[in-house]
Amino acid sequence: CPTAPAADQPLAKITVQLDWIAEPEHGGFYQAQARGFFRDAGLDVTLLPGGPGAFVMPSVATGKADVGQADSTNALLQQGEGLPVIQFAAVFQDDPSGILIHADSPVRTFADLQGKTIIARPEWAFLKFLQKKYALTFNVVPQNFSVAAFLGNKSALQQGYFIAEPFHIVQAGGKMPRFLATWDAGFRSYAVLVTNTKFAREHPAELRAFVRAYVRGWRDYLEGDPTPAHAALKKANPGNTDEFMMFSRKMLLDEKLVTGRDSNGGPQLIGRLDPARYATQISQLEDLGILKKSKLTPAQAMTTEFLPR
Amino acid sequence: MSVPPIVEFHEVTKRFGDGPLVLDRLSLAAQPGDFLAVIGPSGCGKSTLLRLIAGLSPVTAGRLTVDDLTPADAAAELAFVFQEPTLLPWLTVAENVELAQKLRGTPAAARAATRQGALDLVRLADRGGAYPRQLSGGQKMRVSLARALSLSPKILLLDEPFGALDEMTREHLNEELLAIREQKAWTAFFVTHSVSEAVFLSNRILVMSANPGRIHTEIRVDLPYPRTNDTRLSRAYHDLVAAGSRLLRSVEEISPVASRA
Amino acid sequence: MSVPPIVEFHEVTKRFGDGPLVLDRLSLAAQPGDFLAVIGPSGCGKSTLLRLIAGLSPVTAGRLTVDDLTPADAAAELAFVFQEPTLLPWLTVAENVELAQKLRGTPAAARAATRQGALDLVRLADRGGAYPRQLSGGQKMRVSLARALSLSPKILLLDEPFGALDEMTREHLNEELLAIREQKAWTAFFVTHSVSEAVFLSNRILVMSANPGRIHTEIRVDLPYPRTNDTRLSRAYHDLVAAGSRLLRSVEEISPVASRA
Amino acid sequence: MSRKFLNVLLPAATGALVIALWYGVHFWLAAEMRFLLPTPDAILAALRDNGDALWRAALNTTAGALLGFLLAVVVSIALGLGLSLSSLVRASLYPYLMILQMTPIIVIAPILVLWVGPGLRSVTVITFLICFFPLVVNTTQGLISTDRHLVELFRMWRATRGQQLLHLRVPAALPYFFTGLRIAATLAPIGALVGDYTAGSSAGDGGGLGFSALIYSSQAKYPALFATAAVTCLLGFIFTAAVLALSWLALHKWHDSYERADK
Amino acid sequence: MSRKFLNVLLPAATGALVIALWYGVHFWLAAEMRFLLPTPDAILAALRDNGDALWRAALNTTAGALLGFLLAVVVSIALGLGLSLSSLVRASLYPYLMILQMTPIIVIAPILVLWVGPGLRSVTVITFLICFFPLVVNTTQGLISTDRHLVELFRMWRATRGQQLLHLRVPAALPYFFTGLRIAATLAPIGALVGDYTAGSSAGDGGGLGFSALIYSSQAKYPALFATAAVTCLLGFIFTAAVLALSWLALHKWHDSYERADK
Ligand SMILES: Nc1ncnc2c1ncn2[C@@H]1O[C@H](COP(=O)(O)OP(=O)(O)OP(=O)(O)O)[C@@H](O)[C@H]1O
Ligand SMILES: Nc1ncnc2c1ncn2[C@@H]1O[C@H](COP(=O)(O)OP(=O)(O)OP(=O)(O)O)[C@@H](O)[C@H]1O
Ligand SMILES: [Mg+2]
Ligand SMILES: [Mg+2]
Repeated sequence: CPTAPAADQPLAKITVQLDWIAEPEHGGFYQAQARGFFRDAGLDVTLLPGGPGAFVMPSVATGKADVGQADSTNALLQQGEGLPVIQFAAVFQDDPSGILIHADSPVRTFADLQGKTIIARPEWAFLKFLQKKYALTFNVVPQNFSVAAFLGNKSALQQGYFIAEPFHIVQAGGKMPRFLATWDAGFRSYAVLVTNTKFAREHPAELRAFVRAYVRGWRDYLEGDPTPAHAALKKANPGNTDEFMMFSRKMLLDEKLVTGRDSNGGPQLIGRLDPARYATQISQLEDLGILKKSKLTPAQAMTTEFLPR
Repeated sequence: MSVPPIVEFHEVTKRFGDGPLVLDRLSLAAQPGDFLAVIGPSGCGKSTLLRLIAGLSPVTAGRLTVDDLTPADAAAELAFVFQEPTLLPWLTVAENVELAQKLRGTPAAARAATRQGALDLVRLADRGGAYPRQLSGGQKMRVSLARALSLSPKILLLDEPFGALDEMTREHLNEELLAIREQKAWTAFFVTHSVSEAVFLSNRILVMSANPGRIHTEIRVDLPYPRTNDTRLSRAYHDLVAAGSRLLRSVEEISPVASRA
Repeated sequence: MSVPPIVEFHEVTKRFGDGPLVLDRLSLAAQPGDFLAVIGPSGCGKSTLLRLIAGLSPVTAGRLTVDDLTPADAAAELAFVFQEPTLLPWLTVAENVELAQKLRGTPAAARAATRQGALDLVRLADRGGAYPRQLSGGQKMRVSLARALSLSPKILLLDEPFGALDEMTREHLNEELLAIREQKAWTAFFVTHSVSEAVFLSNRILVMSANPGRIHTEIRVDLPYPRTNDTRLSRAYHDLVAAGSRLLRSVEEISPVASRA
Repeated sequence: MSRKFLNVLLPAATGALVIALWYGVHFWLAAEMRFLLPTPDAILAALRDNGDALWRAALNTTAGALLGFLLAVVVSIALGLGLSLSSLVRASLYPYLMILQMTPIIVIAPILVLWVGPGLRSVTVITFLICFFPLVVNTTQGLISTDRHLVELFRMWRATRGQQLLHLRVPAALPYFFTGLRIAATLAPIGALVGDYTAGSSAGDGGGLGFSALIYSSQAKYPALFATAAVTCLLGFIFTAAVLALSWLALHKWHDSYERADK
Repeated sequence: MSRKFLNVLLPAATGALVIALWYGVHFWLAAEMRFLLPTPDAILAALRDNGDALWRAALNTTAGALLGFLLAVVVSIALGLGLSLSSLVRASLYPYLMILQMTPIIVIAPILVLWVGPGLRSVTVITFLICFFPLVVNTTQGLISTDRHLVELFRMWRATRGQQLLHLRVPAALPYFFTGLRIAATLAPIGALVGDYTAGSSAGDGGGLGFSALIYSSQAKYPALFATAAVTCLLGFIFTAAVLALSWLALHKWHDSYERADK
């Protein structure tokens, strides 16, 4: 149980740079904020919605934001370039980015991607991983945060955030797409929270309190009544309709993104990071040649220090 | 007269926008082969008169026919030497002279011959390769003239072509002009400030008065062509020049110059 | 002489780039108050001579001093009426005339008075509000002249200012010019093609020959100032005009015009 | 048919043609592709439905566009004046201006966002970066294209450099300058939009049109996306109309591009 | 000091100054910000290390930039000719050209990818869309700014419209046209880069400079990102040098902007 702050003690300020505009993927934050969990933990948390120009890692690295949301793969690559940032908690146990496939497409497995065109962010490391692991060649066309190209082409394959894009596709008159998940290929990227090393050094107590409140927020959002978060999300981004938010939340639950898909999954895993998985990820990225060999160890990349004991 | 006039003004009035009257009910008929000199005070409408004939500016009222058509429709071939030298700055002298013929599709060899002849005439045969900005003022005017002559036009409009030239070049060109006229039967309108030049060249002199522009008097010049240096020494010539000068002076006195200040 | 020359050419040579010689070792001294007329065939270098004095173009060899300094450094106030009217198209006639004084910081009231006087002089008082493109050729030249006169310069460079004007306006302006000269002691270089105009206005006439440009002869005009219409009727005047014309003719005959074709 | 009548008719006819063509293409498209090009009426409906949100976004973007545009004008005039001094100065500075123009926004954006902060300030700078180059190039070219006879006149009057600029080079450069201004007026709203979605912030005021475009695009709300584009265009038209009016005021009395046959 | 010497010295001095300033800013930045602005030597090193990849990317982008640029030139000339016909035509068409310029690429990109296919073709079209407007505006302005006396001359010669264009309006428009061309030459590489990262394709050899920029940016490889920008700039310099050479050839003999004091 969090220690109640003394009434006279000022709240510690923490600024969070989100990776995208406010959506249910940030449900943990908004529920914790709306229910006052952060405040209870003695924190005054500001949530900065993102977008394609959020520049989460540079913001955190330079201290413009104290905490940021990112995916662990990109975070590792940037840490490999020396950005003074450390990953300290999980948002999702597996990154929900995957490949969306039309319901009636003949593509069923990763091997079927051979020779195809995939609409995706060119910087997405998973693509390289697939090419190497399955000896595939395919063509990449940039994804511009839009499902138009997917909708307009019956044979399109597109990178998508599984908890959001399918909803828009269905809304626009498409069929619910299928999904090739990164984890099925053995590419286990987290969605994570990062902070800069200086902040981690100087504010361990606040970070610990922060993670606890955040985990509590997620749990409350997923297990309890999501209404407070949804009201706040709608306020931050009027594009969040109730249907959309319920859809996203359902996907989070169904795919056990927050609590973990593995056998050990469950509420106790919320926010947890596994150094062993990091070791695997680092060696995978080294094998792909996009992370320089022996530049980074799991201990440099992440810490479990701030996770609830 | 049996031959219809090639240029006919019938009560032609001209004003620019809502400005003052520039030409006031002007009537005039030029027969084919006429060499009309136009003299008159600065700003009386001489250039405007030529521009109307060329169809560069519409008449405000009245009727103006060229070759029995409106100036815009007239098929008569015109050449105009503007008061200010109007050369294409990106072409050399030779190219400037040849251009109009090139547009007509004259073959290169023929063009070159005509061009050479015209430049010889204005004594600029050696400057064919120069660009306009390398020429003196008088040289530019001479190029303009060469260009006009090389067109063998039916109607030649000359707006003070020799104003920027020294007397001798001027006389030389006057004589050349008349020599060409013996072969090509163009009709010429020739604006000048020199009464003697007007008398030497033309068979009719229009003396204009200003504000508004009107034809005050027409002087018939009955000196026989071809005219030579001897003409300049003749009694008749001198009398005409004297009469012209007197007329011009009287015209300027009646023209209310700068009266609306 | 005790007074130092205000403009002095010493063996001045001029060529453009690697073109032919334009001025060839030309020497000349103008005393303050001199009214020098420059006559000569088209292209002989008259405009170039004036441009050298104005410092618009550097001499190729020799020494040219204006007020004992190089033309570029000379503090002497110059006014130049270019051979082609050079008006700012975005200013009205009045604004064009006033501009140079405005740049000097003359107060508006004084400027307006000067401008009005100058425009009256060239008989364009009523066209102050017109834009240059609404003027006739002669009107534009007169505006240029008005602008130059309104500057009360120490040295006045006039490049055929009256070429585009009818005789009467021309004579009127000639007389005005001399009248002003009585009050303001400028030194004038006056390019003209009219020998009679040169004789009427100047105390010295430079007769130039061409290719390359040289001063062939200088004619002293010892007619007394002020000169009036009576001057034009005097014997001495006529003799000088006749002599000048003869000289000009001879000069043109020796000038190898278009010889390098 | 009177000229005045034609002056209204022809643009209207072209407009009608474009709209007809638009519908034509829409229905010519395979049914499942049609959503990509919503019909004008659908766009109008979206404009109405999202009126409030678009209005707020447009205000944000207008602020960025206007500030960036004005900054570009001021800086371009200053730079143009400097560059017009001599070909030496041009050779020395021009490459660096080009670099400024050619550096991709995605390279600059993080620096900008971290330095000047996201939102209006970054949007203004990005708009500036997108607008200024055509203006500088046109202004400079205008300033160095002055008629040499007029330049000589000023030299003879011993006009100071400043006077020569003010009274000669600047007015003579106006036709070029306004050409550049017309380009910049068109680039400003789109620049602000790009700025908004690379460095904008949805914090506080909910971002500008760039953010709206991004969100509508990601949510596949095409009519609303096109409505956003339409608002951007409208903004550009307003800017351009202002520039054209200024240009007319400055030039119609004397410049050949406004010359009409006399009547 | 001789003029020739200055001609080399001053640009070199400016270059040195810019580099010094660059280092200055780099080290003036708080240590944790420095990675955002890598030093020139770090960029050079990255250029060397990623030489092969950048070279391949540059070739791809060059193809798009060149094709888009040429397309823009051809289309702009055609449009400029059309627009110069009368103010009526301008009033009728100009707004639609503005719309083309102002519609955000993110609206157009999906349509483009579906219609013309991703990769070179889309990149070309996007480059074209980014380049063409300044060219059209400048070309048109040039074509309508012809000296009216020369126009009258041609009218009197009863020159056909085509002849008037070819022999009069076009040469007279060249100074404006080349001004537009210089802007377009600078926009072409950056346009191709934007095109690449919105509608490019990795087919064949892995995309162009836009892909590289995205990847380096997302991986925080800032020196490599700046190296990519440097390559883009280099491309722009090459384009511009070509344009300046052409402009010199076409204008130096007669246009006042190339006028020098005689000696
Ligand atoms: N910028 C220039 N470049 C090359 N040659 C030039 C230049 N300016 C003048 N010239 C040449 O120098 C010579 C003298 O020219 P200038 O203008 O002085 O003659 P001018 O005596 O004034 O003739 P005009 O009476 O015809 O005006 C001419 O042959 C002319 O072609
Ligand atoms: N485009 C125009 N707009 C308004 N007024 C004009 C225009 N063109 C000429 N004018 C006026 O019309 C009158 C006649 O001009 P025009 O050029 O015909 O005179 P001109 O007889 O040729 O004089 P000059 O001997 O000085 O050349 C002048 O008063 C002039 O100011
Ligand atoms: Mg006239
Ligand atoms: Mg001359």
